[in-house]
Amino acid sequence: METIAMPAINFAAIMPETILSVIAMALLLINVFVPSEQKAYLGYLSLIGIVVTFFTVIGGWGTPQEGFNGSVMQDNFALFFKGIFLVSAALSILISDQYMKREECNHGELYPLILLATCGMMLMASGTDLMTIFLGLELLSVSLYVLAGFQRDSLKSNEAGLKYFLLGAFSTGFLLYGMALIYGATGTTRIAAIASYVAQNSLAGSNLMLLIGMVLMAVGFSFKIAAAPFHMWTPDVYEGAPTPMTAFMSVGPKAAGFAAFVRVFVIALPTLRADWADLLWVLAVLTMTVGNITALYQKNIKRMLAYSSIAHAGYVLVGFVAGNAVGTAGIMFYMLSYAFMNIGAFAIIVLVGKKGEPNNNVEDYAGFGFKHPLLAVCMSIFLFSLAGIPPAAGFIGKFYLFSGAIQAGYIWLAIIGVLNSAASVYYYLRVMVFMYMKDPVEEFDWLKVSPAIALCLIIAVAGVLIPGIVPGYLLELAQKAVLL
Amino acid sequence: MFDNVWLIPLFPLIGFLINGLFGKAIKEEKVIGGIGALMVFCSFVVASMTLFKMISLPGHERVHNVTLFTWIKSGTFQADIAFLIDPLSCVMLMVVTGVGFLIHVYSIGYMHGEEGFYRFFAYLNLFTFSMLLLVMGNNLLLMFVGWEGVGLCSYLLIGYYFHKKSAGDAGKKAFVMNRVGDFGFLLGLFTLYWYMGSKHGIWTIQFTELAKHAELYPVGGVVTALTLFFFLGATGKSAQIPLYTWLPDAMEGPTPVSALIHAATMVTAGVYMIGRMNFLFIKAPETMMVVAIIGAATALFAATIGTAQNDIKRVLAYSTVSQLGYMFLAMGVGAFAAGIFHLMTHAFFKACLFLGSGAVIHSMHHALHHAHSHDDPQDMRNMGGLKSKMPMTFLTFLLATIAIAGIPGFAGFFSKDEILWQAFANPHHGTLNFALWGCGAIAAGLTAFYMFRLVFMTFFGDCRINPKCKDHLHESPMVIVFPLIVLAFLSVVGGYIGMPKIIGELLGGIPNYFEHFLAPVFEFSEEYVKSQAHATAHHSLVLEWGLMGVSVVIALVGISIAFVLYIASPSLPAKFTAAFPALHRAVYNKWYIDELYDFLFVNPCKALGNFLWKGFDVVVVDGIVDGVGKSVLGISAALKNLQSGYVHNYALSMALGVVVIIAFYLFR
Amino acid sequence: MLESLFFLIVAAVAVLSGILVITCKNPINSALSLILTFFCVATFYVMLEAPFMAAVQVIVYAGAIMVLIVFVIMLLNIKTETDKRTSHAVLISSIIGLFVLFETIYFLNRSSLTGSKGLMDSAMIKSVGHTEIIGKALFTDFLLPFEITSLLLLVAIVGAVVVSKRKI
Amino acid sequence: MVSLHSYLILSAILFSIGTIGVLTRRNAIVIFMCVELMLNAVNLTFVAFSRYLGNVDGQIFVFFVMTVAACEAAVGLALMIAFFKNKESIDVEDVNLLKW
Repeated sequence: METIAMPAINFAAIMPETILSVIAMALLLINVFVPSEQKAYLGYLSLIGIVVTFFTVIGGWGTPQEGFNGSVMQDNFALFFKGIFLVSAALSILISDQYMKREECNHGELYPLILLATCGMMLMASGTDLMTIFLGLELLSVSLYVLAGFQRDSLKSNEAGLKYFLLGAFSTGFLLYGMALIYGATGTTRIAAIASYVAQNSLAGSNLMLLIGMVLMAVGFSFKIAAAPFHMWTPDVYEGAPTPMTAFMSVGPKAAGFAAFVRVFVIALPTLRADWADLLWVLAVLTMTVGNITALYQKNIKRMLAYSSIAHAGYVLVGFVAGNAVGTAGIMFYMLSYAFMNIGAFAIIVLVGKKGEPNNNVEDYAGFGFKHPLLAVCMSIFLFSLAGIPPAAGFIGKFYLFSGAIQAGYIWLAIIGVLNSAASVYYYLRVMVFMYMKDPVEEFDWLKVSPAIALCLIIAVAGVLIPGIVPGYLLELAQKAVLL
Repeated sequence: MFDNVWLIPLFPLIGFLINGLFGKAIKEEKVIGGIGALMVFCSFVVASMTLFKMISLPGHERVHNVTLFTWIKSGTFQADIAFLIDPLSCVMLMVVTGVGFLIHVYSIGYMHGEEGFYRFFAYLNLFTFSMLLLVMGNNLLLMFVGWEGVGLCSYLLIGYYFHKKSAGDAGKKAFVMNRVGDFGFLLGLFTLYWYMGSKHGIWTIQFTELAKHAELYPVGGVVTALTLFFFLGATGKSAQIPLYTWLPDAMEGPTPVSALIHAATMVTAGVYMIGRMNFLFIKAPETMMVVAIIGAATALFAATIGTAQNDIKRVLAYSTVSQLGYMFLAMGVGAFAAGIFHLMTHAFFKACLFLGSGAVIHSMHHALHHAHSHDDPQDMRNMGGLKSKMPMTFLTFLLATIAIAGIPGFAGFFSKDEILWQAFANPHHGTLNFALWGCGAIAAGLTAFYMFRLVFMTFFGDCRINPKCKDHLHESPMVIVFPLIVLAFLSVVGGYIGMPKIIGELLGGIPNYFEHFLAPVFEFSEEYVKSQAHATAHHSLVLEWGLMGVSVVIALVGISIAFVLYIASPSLPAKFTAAFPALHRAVYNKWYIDELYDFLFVNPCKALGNFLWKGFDVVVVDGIVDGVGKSVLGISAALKNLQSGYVHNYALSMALGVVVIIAFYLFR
Repeated sequence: MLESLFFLIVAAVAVLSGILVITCKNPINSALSLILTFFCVATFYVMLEAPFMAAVQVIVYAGAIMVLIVFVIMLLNIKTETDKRTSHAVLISSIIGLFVLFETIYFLNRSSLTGSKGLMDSAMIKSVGHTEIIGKALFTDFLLPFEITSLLLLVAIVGAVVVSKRKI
Repeated sequence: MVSLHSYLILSAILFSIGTIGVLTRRNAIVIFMCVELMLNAVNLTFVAFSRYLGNVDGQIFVFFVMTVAACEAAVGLALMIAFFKNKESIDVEDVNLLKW
């Protein structure tokens, strides 16, 4: 009997994923012995794991590692995104414990699931094989279905999980069909091989199978990043899911979706650029506009942020359409600053909410600025950053995305983007108006800030302001991580 | 050379941080206000040093870039945290820090005892910081940061009295309208960046770089488009047609805010921006025409509305809009230095007027408060005869009013006359010039009329205030009066540094210092205009003297009408009937003439003013803004309803999306 | 010829049972029809000389997954759907579905197999054995995805427990 | 040998049937079964491509798709059970607490 020649396993290429999954499994075992009121320790352990992983990410910077016969490639692009995932996971974990305790739902499985979801995102970012990317995406999705429905006694949470699951599975069908067609057109699932095969045989343009495969994959990724018209699950799922998990899934999976989206389209299908740029142009405009306009009407703040996250996906798509170094670096910079500002805003929502979160409406923030000035200032900083007002990081990111589009000649797209972000100020401002310009109705006496959330807020504020005032360093990193 | 200029914005920032973070703990008003004012004073000192150093330099060495550090850099794109120190920014620095300092001092007295005193000073310092950033930034992006910052502070300060719903609404309106303008600014920025980069390979947003390549810009075309974008930004920030309605509403804020932000500094940012980019605007004749027309129209239009207002601050607000119109008129006819000159003199006298009105309101408010009266302390119909009660306030107010009315010898005369002359004699707009001059001249007459109407109604005649309150009316404390005196002094003498050439020659060859000082900034535009062949039209001295005479006469007519209507007529009839019963008929006739005046001039004017205010302002402009808002909200509601909560509908939208997209690719 | 005929018959059964899946009122009947479709698909795998895939199809899909589904249907004791969706909703959905079909067939008719050809032909499958080919590929080229599936299954187990368990 | 085209058309038909099912059925479990039908159609495409290209990659992909389907089944059915416990229904028209 002949032996199978094992491929060159390069663990350096999957080091972050390995560490995270090992810690997740260890936590699952430890969980059994931890009494339910002390599950926070699992959170701390997972934070330690994330920090360790973060160091391996930093350590890997600059030395691209390929492994497993080309299934995975840990380059700067992947590493930058891994950083974003780790940041969003860490910040979400920091705000989880207080929320989960309040909702009497602090099951220890939460943390391993977050870590495994992060693992899935990382595989999406570094996968160079359609199978790796697909499985990473499914690992992420399945974890998120569970996390969305994590509050099993809450009907809203159940509903969020179920909706996400049904629609997610539906979109998987399209994504897979797209991958199948790409496979049929090129005979391989390795991204680099697809690119070289398409280039050698000049398949682009006339080959319908390749073209439709591209379209269907775009549909699948668009679902993940919540681009219109595949965005409709977003508000419902975000509203129903436990707030820390909403924070988590509004940032990480979106970034992961973009990472895979960009890698597949830029590396595997550069020859179809003219075709997919058209599609993404329309999607970007539709996404920004629908997200912003619908957000105008929202009273529930979680829902409002959900629509705003749709709009933000649209802005990031602008950078994607641009496709040049500035635009792509803009995507990364923007997703990172989005992680800080959005999770920061959700941290405030966690703090303000009572059990069951009956007070999630904008009106419930009346006079918040007078009762808790410091928290309100934090919230204002996050909202200003989301609205793209300088000197917050959101402004720099948006500026980068749009100037990328302008350099690439997409003037109109940039104009629509700027117009949209001007309109978006209205609904962010409304929260501010309620915080600072209405008399307090409530005393906000139930509100107490746990050290973990305080830490999260400090990190988030720093993460919004520092890159906003001195963005040079981060932008340079993002420049170095560009795939081109 | 100018290495320490970074101190100028730093001081207010420190003040903001101290007051913002610890203000609540400090509690002591004198300390908070002292810190706020001191920080701005420090900036003022550094700015003055910078100015003197600048004056000592020869003309061609007056442009300096002081780079602190690289802010954003990627490939071809670079934006620094860097300051541009040149004569233009020096002038603006002096105005912002100088007038700013006086208003800070004033606020210590004015805001005494207000809830959130520290908040006010923190915002005010933050505003000063942002404004300095706007003025000093050496690239468009940094300028935009300041641009947004001042808008934000303006919003925060307008809504300072948040208990009043109208204040909150006004703040929101200001912010949203400013955002529309900002949108224009960003588009202009992007278009300029893209055009220079893709066409000439010069990816830059730095002013000196852009100016260096000024000859590369084509005349018209894309430059017209991008200057129009920038001008849209300016109309928002500087309250020009059609984005001006927020400014009168912004009077909901405390009066020092109106003086600093909505008269002296922030609203002039649009003028400054055009001055900064003069090399671009001069290459876009169409834009210049639009700027001139909008400026002249706004000047006239706002002045007519000003005649019909009874709220003392609203009169001043419309007056500000109108004066800003003059500045844009100057920009639009290529008289950049004159526009900036008017910006400066306007800062002096308008700040003085606002602060004076604030002193009156302050006093009225206290008096009414003592008497438990609910009369509006800002309504001029409740005032009258305050001359004797508040002599210093009256005197300074009168001086500033004379200055704004354009009486020779005062600051406003020199700057306004220069603008009117340039509007008439400029080589850009051909036959339109006369209309521009006409609008400006009529607006000058109206300005004189409504400003003196304000003075007469407030300080002269019978005291119409509730008798119970009379005794409580008194002069404001020194901390309030002192800034008034300084500003009044400046409104009187401030004009002599920029005397028009013909007057200077008459007085023995005094040059126009101001214009000479600014010359390096506008060098390119001057050269460019000279190089155009048709630019050499020459006008006689007689004509210039004649026009100057006409504008003075118009101003005097305006003042006389105000005098007749608000001082003379109420008292004259009584005297006449008592002393000379025989002349009763003549007195009757006098009345009749008044009625005629009323009928022929005042009433139509008032009616027009009222119509424009209530009809155009409220219905059309606000209507359009509201209408757009409402229809967007309508779409929002419709889209919201699509979000029905049913999985089927979501899946359907996905499937529909797939079908449509594939169909596009198959059948395109 | 015979093979084509056989294909047509099985294909007809697959399509018919597929239609039954979406038309049967009783979810149990739908599930049973789906199992039938899966068997048909397994048959196609055999015809495509992929016997290992056919076996997995029957064992995993028809065996494990469908059993789970049927079990849940019985557990929840749902019989028939009380009322169908409104007819116009069904109509619109069907039209969209038919559009999907139409477009897919449209482009399939206009495209040919352009991918790079590999070495796996009938002779090789017969000589090496299908299972071995799969196994080799799975543990060499696609080792990483294979490892990821282990995480995926772990998540599924943990997730199912977390979501549906009553009390810890 | 039956042509590749026949397999592709057949799987397109199955895929469309699955799509229609997702859009028309109200029972969440049946919707999920329709998704499974779609996935199977894709699997058939993969295997057919794989065979006609003479390249095993497609069949490996199918292998993973099956695993994913199993995982989704486990989690999805658990979510349905949880929902059913709270609402006594798995009709998706009852899944509309979250809207607008």
